[in-house]
Amino acid sequence: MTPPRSSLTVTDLKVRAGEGEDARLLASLPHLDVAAGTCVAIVGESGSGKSTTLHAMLGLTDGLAVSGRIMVGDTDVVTAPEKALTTLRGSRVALVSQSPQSSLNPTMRLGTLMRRVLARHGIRGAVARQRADDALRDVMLDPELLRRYPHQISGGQAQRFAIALAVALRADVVLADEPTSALDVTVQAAVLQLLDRLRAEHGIALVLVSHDLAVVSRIADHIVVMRHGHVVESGPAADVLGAPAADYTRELLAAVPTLGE
Amino acid sequence: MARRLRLPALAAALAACVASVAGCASGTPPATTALTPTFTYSYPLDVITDWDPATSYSNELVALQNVYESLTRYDPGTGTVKPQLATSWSSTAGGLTWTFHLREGVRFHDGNPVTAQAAKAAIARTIAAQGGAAYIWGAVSSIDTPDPHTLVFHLSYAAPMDVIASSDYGAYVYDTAPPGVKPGALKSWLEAAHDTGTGPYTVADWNQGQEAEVTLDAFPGYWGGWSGRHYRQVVFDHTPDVTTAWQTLETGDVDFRSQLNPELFKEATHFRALGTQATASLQNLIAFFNTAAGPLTDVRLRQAVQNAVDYDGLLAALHGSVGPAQGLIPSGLPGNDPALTRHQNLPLARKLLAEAGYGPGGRHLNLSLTYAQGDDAQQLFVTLLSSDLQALNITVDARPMQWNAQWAQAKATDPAHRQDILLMYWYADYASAYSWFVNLFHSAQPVSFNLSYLDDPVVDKEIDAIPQLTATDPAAERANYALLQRQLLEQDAAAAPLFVNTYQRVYASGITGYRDNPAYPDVVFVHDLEPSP
Amino acid sequence: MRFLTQRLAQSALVIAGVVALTFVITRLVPGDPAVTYAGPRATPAQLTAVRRQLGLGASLPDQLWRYVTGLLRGDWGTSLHTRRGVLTDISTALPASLELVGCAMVLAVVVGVPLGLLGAHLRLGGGRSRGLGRWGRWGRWGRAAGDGSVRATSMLAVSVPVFLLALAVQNLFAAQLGWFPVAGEYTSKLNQTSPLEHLTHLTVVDALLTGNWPVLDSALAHLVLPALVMAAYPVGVVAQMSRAALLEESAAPHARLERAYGFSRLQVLTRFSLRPASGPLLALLALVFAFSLVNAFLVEEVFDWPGLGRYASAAITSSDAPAIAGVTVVVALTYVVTNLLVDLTQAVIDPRVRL
Amino acid sequence: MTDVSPTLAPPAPAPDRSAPPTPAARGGQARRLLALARRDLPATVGAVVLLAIVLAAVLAPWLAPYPGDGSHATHPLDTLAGPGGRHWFGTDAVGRDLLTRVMYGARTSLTVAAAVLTVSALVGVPLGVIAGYTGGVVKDVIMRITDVFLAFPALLLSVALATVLHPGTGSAIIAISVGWWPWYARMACVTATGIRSRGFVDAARCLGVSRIRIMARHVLPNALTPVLVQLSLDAGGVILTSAALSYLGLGPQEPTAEWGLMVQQGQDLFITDWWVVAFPGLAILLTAFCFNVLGEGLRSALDPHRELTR
Repeated sequence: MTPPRSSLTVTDLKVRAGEGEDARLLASLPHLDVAAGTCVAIVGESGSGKSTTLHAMLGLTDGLAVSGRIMVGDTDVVTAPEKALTTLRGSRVALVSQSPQSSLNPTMRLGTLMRRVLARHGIRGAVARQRADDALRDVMLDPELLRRYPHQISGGQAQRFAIALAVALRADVVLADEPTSALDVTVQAAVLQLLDRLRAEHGIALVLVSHDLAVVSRIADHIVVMRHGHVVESGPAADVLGAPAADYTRELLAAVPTLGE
Repeated sequence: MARRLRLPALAAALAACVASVAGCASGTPPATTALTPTFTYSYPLDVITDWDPATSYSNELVALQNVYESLTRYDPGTGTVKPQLATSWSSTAGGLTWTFHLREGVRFHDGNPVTAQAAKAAIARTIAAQGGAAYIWGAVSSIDTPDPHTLVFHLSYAAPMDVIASSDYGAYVYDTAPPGVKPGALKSWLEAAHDTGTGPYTVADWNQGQEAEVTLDAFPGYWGGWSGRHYRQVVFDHTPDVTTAWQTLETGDVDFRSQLNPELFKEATHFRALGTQATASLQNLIAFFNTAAGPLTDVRLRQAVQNAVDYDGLLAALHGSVGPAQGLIPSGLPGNDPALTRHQNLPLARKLLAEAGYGPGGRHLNLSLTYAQGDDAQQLFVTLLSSDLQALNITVDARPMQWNAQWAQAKATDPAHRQDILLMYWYADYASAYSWFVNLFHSAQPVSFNLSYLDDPVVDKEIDAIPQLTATDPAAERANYALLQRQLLEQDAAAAPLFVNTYQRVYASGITGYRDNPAYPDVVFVHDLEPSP
Repeated sequence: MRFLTQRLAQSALVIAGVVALTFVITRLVPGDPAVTYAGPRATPAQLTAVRRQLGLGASLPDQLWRYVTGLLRGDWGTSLHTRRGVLTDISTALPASLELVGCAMVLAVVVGVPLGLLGAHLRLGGGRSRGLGRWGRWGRWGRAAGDGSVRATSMLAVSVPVFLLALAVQNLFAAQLGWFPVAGEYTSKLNQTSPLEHLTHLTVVDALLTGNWPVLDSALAHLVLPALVMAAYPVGVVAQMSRAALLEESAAPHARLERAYGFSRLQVLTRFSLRPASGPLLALLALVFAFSLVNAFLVEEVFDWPGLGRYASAAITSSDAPAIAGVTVVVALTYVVTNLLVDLTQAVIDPRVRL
Repeated sequence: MTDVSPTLAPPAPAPDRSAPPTPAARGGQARRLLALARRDLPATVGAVVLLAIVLAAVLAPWLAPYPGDGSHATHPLDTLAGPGGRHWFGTDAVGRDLLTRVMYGARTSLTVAAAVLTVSALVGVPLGVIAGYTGGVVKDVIMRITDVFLAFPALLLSVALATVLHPGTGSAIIAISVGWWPWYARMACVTATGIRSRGFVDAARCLGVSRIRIMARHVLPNALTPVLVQLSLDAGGVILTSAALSYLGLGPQEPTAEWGLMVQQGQDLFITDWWVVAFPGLAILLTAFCFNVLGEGLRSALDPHRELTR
């Protein structure tokens, strides 16, 4: 029996701003392993370094110094040349970002965006159309939506569409940056459910970043709690939620009003 | 980068074409030599302000002198007049009767023959129009035409008709009844860029406000003929900008420029491809003081301003483009008096101002002044004058204007709207000083060119006496000029002559036969030119 | 649709204001227009007739009414210095100016936008390899220098007095080096050998349409210097503005998503950010277009270009009120209409804007 | 959006982001300014050069080699001397020292710029604040009027007006101001509209503070920050506009030393005596450039949001 395939492995990651003496540590993550079909959540308040960590996984840390290793399959995101990264982004690691509507180019029909993104990764013509249709069906969106502009759809639809992009590209790893924080509570649940289902169905390695333990508690297999750029606690979701080791985690748990209601 | 496109073949073809047309039209043998296509004259101002040869009195002379001709033409070399449409003339009865014999076989551009009747009709129409330089015919009481080629003037007082007939303005002989033009419609027909002259060129095209403003075509039937080398066409470019004029000369796009600036003229003398000619003109710049309204009604203030002008500094600063003003009359004309040359006298100016209650320590004086927009020499004078007057507690409020606006303001019905000082060039219409006096200082209502607004019956009487003296008593004439100039410049201090222009012509050195004739300011008699082959 | 009506109404209101303001200004012009118009040799009777013809005797509201109805009928008065209808004058002068301004605007877009793009790209650290490699530090300096020179150049272009640039360029490239003609629209002598037929009064276009190659050649040579001078300011402004707009756009959330889907920085700028950034750019172009028309006043003066500017400066020096009013109204109208067009175009570019 | 034409088109107003300034915030701005001096080299250099220009202008009567040439003196025997030991910048067509003229020209240009900006701000800002704060019909009327003025490019309106007025320094100031104030009115209006809905204004209103008092004490000071930044950005534009006006002969007249006028008078001599045009022309360029660089620097320093676009 082989261990489950690791889609994303992070070792000794350190992200710093500035150089030399002035360097300020923004995030450090000693170790993280995300297996295909599992969900790891990184939790922390704003400024804890969780988003920086996420962006480091995409190699999108403009002007920051990154050390350590971030392996996506055989590629080390930290040292890979930009050209390799642009291929890797989207096709293997996809991002679902925080504010769904403003993350979509306002002057572009959704279909155009989908087509361009697919074309960027060499998927064109009938294949691309097929992929797009399948992905939309997967996230339960009407293909008619492709004719619309971002401002003509709801937040939930926008987030589903963003997820559909990841699905259409068949990304191994999906990085979801606060995917629900800008959505209504009812929609939140649906989007989380969707992410959870896709993880299971497509074997996606899902990294979920959130400040909200309540959100995380629903789908995460493994939880990393960060504060001030450092990992405070890391462990299987049940352990972290059930028997938090760090005081900070307990504070976070106490701040979740919806639990038990 | 190809700037100029020379198309020799096409040009030659066109020239041949014109030559054959010439042959057919005039019945004379076709010109044997191919005409050089075009003579381009670069002129800093709008060329045409008036197309009517009767009333024309401005820039258009540079074109019209090539289109129209008069009975005689003044020759500055000999100081005498030469035949033009008249081949010979004589006077009897102490200058009261003048008989001119017209050249035979001459035709107007419209095909009508030039007869004594036609010439009489033209002069009569000019006199009747009462515009422009019609005053030159003031002595004429009647004109007889005993035969088709003899014209007899009967004068009410003796006057030098041969010289008068060479006038740059108002002396043109033109057809007053061109075929197909209704008698009353001549003026408006002319204003549409038509002509009825006898000259070597005829008006072909007029584009008001355009760079290439006027085009003249050779008149095939010109009595002077087209044998030898001549230009087929004359184009007058309106080029206000000196830099442009300079470059077009350099590249050969332009063949002649009436005036650059002293610095560029100096530069041009070093250019092999350019010919230069500097000639003392009969044109001077005069500052007119408003004697009828405003502060300068006080003669002491006028005299003060006269004395404050730095005449010698002005000459120095203009670097050889002007000569000293010796009274009102430029050198080269009878009546010119070098003793009338003025120099700056600041102590006197200060004294005069003090007497009038102005000057340093006295009241502050504000004088308005108008001058020609774009005229560097005038602008330079204004700066120097302002500088000198400021030291005398006088502020000059100077405004550069286009001539029409400047003149309109000078003639404003309300004298309060007129300027205190006005700068204007003046030149003789025929080789006599009379023009300066009768036009500039004789009283006139409504205001015309008497821009000092002087209204002095004594002066008027002296001026009215001049023509008679010119024809009968040259010594008395000169004495009269001396008297008038002392009266006008010293007693009345109505004006201050500032300098006499030196014409600084620049032209393509390939041209031969060009000689500046200051009696016809800025005019190039293109038919006289011989282009390089 | 409501937006469109509202926008049209607003434009109409502004145009009415423009006409009223122009009327007020021109009534204040010094000198007696009748005297200027009637010419130096007019008799008092002629003057009275001219006064009546020009409507100078009437009351102010009456004059305003005549002026407005005249404008609507295409009777814009008679120029005091050319003695032709102002509208006729403008209709021949405006195309010449538009030729210059048009070239300037094309250059503004063709040169200014790529410059701004380059600046933004360098500013964003485009084209570097990741991390501080062996050349990283130098690369950063190089990029800073590159962006810096884009900014400095565009700043210089908007700071240079256009008449100085015109004079300098004219003296260097025309008078001294002789590479280009000093002034004018085309060599006037060509009118003898190959007269130009006027269709649109845009010389280059007319020459092209009628196949008049000598004139076309000459017109193009004459066009180069004034067009370049006219373009300096628009290019500078557009470069500055497009750089800023692109930077702002590339900080927008969608830019990160686009990069996260594998587009390079430059691709994000050109394929995704340019279009949303072009809204403000277009508004700017409308503004610059109108200002260029006025800049033409200065450039045409230097290059003796027979356009609206030279017409205007001749009108100014001869206190030609109808001509000044005509030019003012035309430029303001052009501006209002351009703005309207820009608003409509923005609706096409940016789907969020609805008519 | 940034950098709309400092020259002829004052930028469209920035959306208001300023909080009501507290003393601490002002201190913060001062600190930011200091930090800027270290960090933003171009702006600092611009400021230093401008300071030198201002000093040269103010001290011209003492610093200029031939102070008399700045106003009325002429030297017809010493015309068009090239740049050299006695005259660093050469002399003009009436023999005046060009260095002196250029220094005195700085006085004229800076005076005109300061006057235009002051007048425009004094007219435009109050109108804009009233419009923005009052809203409704008042706002509509005021803003439609500014729209009419804004439909004329600034230079066009100035040219048309200067034609009517008797040319001179004063009329140049008036002519340019007439085309300039609407920008400030519009900007102040946008800011005031934003401030109107803020809590502290509501609070003041509830306390029964009069409208005028609210406008003067609360709305106006807040509307000023963006206007001040804009003023520094516009100074270069005003310098260029006034130079253009003078170049057209509609500005100050001889013997006032004015850069645009000097260029216009010297242009025919450019081929033979380049210095007559070059030095006054470069003075305009340098001054406008420094103002633009400084204005840019100030804008980014006082408006941290724009940090990125620098």
